[in-house]
Amino acid sequence: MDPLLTVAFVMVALAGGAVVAVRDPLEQSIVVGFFGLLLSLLFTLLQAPDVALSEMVVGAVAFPLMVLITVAKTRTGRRQ
Amino acid sequence: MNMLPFLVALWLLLVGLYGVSATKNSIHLVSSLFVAQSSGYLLLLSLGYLKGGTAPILDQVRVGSRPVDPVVQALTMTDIVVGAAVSALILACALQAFKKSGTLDPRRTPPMRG
Amino acid sequence: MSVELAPFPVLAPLFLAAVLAALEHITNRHRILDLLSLATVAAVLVLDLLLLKRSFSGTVVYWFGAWTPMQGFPVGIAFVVDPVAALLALFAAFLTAMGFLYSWHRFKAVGTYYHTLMLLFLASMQGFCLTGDLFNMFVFFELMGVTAYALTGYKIEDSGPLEGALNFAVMNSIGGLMVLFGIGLLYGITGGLNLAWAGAFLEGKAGGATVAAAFVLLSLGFLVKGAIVPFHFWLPDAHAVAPTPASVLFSGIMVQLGLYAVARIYWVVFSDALDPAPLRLLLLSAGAATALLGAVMALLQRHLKRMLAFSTVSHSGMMLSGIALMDPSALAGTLLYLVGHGAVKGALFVCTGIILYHYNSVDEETLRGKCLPLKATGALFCLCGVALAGLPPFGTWAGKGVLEQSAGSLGYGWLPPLFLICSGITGGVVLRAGGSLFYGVGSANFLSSSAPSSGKYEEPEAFEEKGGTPRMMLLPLVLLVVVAVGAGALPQLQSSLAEGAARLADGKGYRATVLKGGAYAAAALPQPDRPGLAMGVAAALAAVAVAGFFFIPPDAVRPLRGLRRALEGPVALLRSLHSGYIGDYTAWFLAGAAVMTLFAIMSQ
Amino acid sequence: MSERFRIMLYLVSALAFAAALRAAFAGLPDFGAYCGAYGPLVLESMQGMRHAQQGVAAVTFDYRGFDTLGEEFMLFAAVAGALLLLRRQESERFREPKDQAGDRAGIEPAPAVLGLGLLMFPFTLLLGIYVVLHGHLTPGGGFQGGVLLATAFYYVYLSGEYGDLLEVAAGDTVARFEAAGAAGFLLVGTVPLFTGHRYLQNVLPLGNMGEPFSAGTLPLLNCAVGIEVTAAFLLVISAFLRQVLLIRKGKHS
Repeated sequence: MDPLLTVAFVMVALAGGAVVAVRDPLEQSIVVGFFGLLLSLLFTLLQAPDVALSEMVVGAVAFPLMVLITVAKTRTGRRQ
Repeated sequence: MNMLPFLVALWLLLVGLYGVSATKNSIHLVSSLFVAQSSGYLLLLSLGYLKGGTAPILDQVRVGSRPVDPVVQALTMTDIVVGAAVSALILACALQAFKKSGTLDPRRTPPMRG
Repeated sequence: MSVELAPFPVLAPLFLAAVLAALEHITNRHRILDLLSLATVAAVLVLDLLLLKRSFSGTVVYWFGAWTPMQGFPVGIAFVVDPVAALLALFAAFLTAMGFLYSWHRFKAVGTYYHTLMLLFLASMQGFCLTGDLFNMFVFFELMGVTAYALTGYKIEDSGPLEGALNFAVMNSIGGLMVLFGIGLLYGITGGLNLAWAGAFLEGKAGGATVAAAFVLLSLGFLVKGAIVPFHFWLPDAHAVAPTPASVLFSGIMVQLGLYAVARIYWVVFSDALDPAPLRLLLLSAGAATALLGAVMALLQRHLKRMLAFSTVSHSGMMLSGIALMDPSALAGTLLYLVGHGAVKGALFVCTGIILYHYNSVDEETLRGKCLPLKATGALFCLCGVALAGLPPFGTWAGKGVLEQSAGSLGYGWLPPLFLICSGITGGVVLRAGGSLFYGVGSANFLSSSAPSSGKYEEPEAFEEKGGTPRMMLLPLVLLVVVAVGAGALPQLQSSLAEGAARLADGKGYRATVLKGGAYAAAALPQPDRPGLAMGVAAALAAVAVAGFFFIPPDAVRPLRGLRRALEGPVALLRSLHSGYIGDYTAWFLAGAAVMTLFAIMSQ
Repeated sequence: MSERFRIMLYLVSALAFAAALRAAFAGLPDFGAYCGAYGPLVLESMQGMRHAQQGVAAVTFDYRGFDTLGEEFMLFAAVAGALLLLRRQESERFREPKDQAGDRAGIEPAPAVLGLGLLMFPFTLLLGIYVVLHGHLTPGGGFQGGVLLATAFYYVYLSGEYGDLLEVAAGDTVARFEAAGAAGFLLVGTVPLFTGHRYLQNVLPLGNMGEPFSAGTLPLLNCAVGIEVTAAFLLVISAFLRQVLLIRKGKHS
C-alpha cells in the first residue's frame, strides 16, 4: 500500500480519537474541523475529489460552525 | 491482505460510539456521533478503491490506469448529507433543551425514567 | 402507453411538502394547509389501492430513469411492488390520513412545519415499502428518521420532547450506521445494491462469515427502528412525548416497517445463502424477550402514552417472533396482526390525545375518575383494550390466531402461551387505565404509582374550544376501530395476505421477476383456515383478569402485601435499566450488536 | 447503571464486536483490488448513452437520481425540522438586532476582517456558481457549490452586517427558493412522463461531451440542487445564529 495512504489513514484514526478525547466542546469544535480536513485529504488520496469537496464544506466548515454557534448560545445562557 | 483501511473505519465507529456512550455533554455527543458517521464514508470509499486508480472523471484518466468505482463515491456523498442533516437536528434539540434545564448534561436531563 | 403509478405515492407527498413549506408564511393558511395535505393523503390512498390491485395480478417493477438491467446487471433503482409492499404502503397512508383528521383545524401549528413534515414522513414510508434497492431503502430509512425526530421534538416548550427526540435521533443514527456497514459488506461481496441482484448473486453459494455479518448488520439497523430488546430504549422516550398524530404513525406503522425490512432482506437476499436454523433461534429469542419485557414494563407505567409505547415494544416483539419462524403462513399471520395492532394502537393513541385535549394530562393517577364525562371515548378506549388483547373479531385476534396455528405446527408450542401472557398483560393495563380514568374503579395501584414519569401536566397540543370532544377527533377513532374489526372479520383479507406472504417468502420468484422481467407465476394456494375463537377469548379474559387484579385494594388482601414487598427489588431494577440516558442506551446497543454478530458468524 | 459498569460493558462489547467485524472483513475483496461490475458498467455506458464524463455526477443524477431526490428532501426535512425546533419559545422575546450589548462578544469587527469579508463575498459567490455549473464536468456539483454559496453570504455576517442577513434569511424569499429548488428537481424528473418515458429519464438533448450544456438533464438537476442547498444552509445556519443574536430569555422563565 502507498505509504502516503497509510500515513493518511493513521492520521485520520488519531484525529478521530482526539475528537472524542477532547472534553471541552469549544476546543472540540476546532478538533472536529481539523478531523474533517484530514478526512477530505484522505478522500482526495482515495481518488474521490467529489466526496473530498463535500466533506470539506460539511465537515470542516458547516458542521464546526453549527457546533460553535451552539457553544456560544449555551455559554451566554450560563452568564445570564 | 491489507486490512488497515477497514480497521480504521471500525476504529472510528467504535471510538465515536464510545464518545456517545461516555458523554457528559450533548455537544460532545454530537461531535462523537460525527466521528462514528465518518466511519461509514471511509468503509465505502475504501471498498471501491483501485490500486493506482484515478478519479472517475474520464477526461482526467491517465493512460494505463483505471478509474475507481464512482458508485461508492455517490453513495458516500448521500451519506454525508444524511450526517449533516441529523447533526443539525440533534444540535437544535440540545440547544432548546439547554434553555429548559440549564445544562447540557444528558445524564441530568433524562426525558423520562423507569 | 399508460402512465405507471408506482412512483407517484412518493412523488405526490414530496411535491406537496415543498409547496406547503412555501405557503408557511401566508396568512390564514391553516385551513388551506389542512385541506391540501388531506387531499394529498387521499390521493396517495387511492394510488396505493390501485397499486395493490395491480400487484395481485403480477408484481409491478418500475425502473427509474428507464435504467433496466444492463447485461443482466441492474444499474438503476427499481420500485418493486408486490402485494405486501403495496399493502403496507396503503396502511401507512391510511394512518397518516387518520393523523391529519385528528389534527384538523385545531392543531397548534402556528408558524411551524407540521404539515410539511407529516407529508415528508408519509413519502418516506411509501418509498421504504415500495423500493427494491438496498441503498434507496437506506435513504428512505434516514428520511423517515429525520422527519420523525423533528416531529418528536414538536413541543419545544417541554424538555421531555426535546430529550426524547435527541435519544431517538442518536439511537436511530447508530442504527442507520449499521445499515450502512451492512450495505458496504454486501456491496463488497456482490457488487450490487439491488436486492434481487444481491440475492441472485448469493444464491447457492456458501454463506460464510461476511454474508452472515452483512445480514446481522442490516438487521441490527432495522431492529433499532423495530424497538427490539436491547435496542428498544429510545421508543418509550420518543413515543410518549410526540404529538398524537405522530404517535399514531410511530406505533402503528413505523416500528413495524423496521421488522418488514428484516423480513424483506432475509427472504430476497439471504434466504438461499444462510443456514436458517441459527438465525431463527437468534431472532426468535430476541422477539420473545422483547414481548415479555415490553409487557412487564407497560404494567409499571402510570404515564398513559408511555404505557402504550411499552405495549408497542411488546407487540413488536410478538411480530418479530412471527417473522422469525421464517414460514409463509406465520408471515401471513404476522402481517394480519400488524394491520390489526396498528389500527387498535392508533385508536388508543387518539383516545389519549382526546384526554390530553380536555385535561392537559396523561397521568393515570391524576386523572382517576376525572374523565367520566367522556362517555364515547371511554367506551372505545376499553373496547380497544380487549381488542389489543385479541378479542374476536378484531384483526389482532385473527392475526395472532393464524400465527399461533403455524407456530404450533412448526413445533414451537411455547409461543402461543407466551403470546397469551403478553397480550393479556398489555390489554389488561389498558383496561386498568380505562377503568380508573373513565369509571373511577380501583385505587392507587402498587406497581405504577411510584413510576417516576407521570405525565401529570402536559403542554396542550390543540386549541381548545368550549363543549365536548370535536367530531373531527372522534372520526379517526371510529374509523380506526372499524378497520381493526374489518381486518379480523373479513376472510378475504386473510386469504389475500396469505398470497402476499407466500410471494414475499418466495425469494427466487422475486429475483426472477425483477431481473428477468418475467410475469410472476403465482402458485395456487389453498384457502387458509380461519383461526379458532378459543385463544382470542382466552386472551381477552386474561386481560380482564389482569385489570381486575389491579382493582383490588392492595392493602386489603394479605398476600398482596407480601407480593408488593417481594416485587420492589425487581421493579426498581427494571426501572433503573430504563434510565433515559443515551450513554446507557449506546452501551446496551453495542452489547446486543456484539452478541448477535458473534453468534451469527460462529453459527454459519 | 453506574459509570464504571457502563464503560466496562461498552469496552467488552466493543472488543467482541470488533472481533466479529474483523472476521467479516476477511471475506471482502482486498483493498485496492475491487472488481465489482457496477462501476465499470456505468463508466462504459455513460459516455455513449449520456455524453457524460463525470462518473460520480452521472451516478448521482442519472443512474441513481432517485436516491438524490430522497437526499434533497432529507435536507429539506432537516431544514423544516431545525426551523421547527429552533422557533422562538413562547417565554422568549426578540431583541433589537442592532443591540450590540450583552452576550455577543461585543467587539466591533476589525477593519481587516471587514475588508476581507467584503472581498471574499464576490469571490466565493463566483466560485460557488462555477462549482454548481460545472458539476457534471469536474469534481463538485450542486451540493458542494450550494454550501459554498451559502458560505459566501456568511462573509456578509463576518463583516458585521448580521442584522441585514438575518432579516433576509427570516423572510419568505429564501424559504421559497428552497422549496423551488427541491420541487424543481422533482419536476425536472416528471417532464419525461408526458412523453411516455420513465420518471427521471434523461430525455433532453445530450450535447457534446465536455461542454457546459451536455449530458442532458445533469446541469439542470445540478442547478436545482444548488439552489436548494444554498437556501437550506442559509436557513439552518441563520436559525442557529438567530438563537445567539436575537432571541433572549423572557422575564418569566
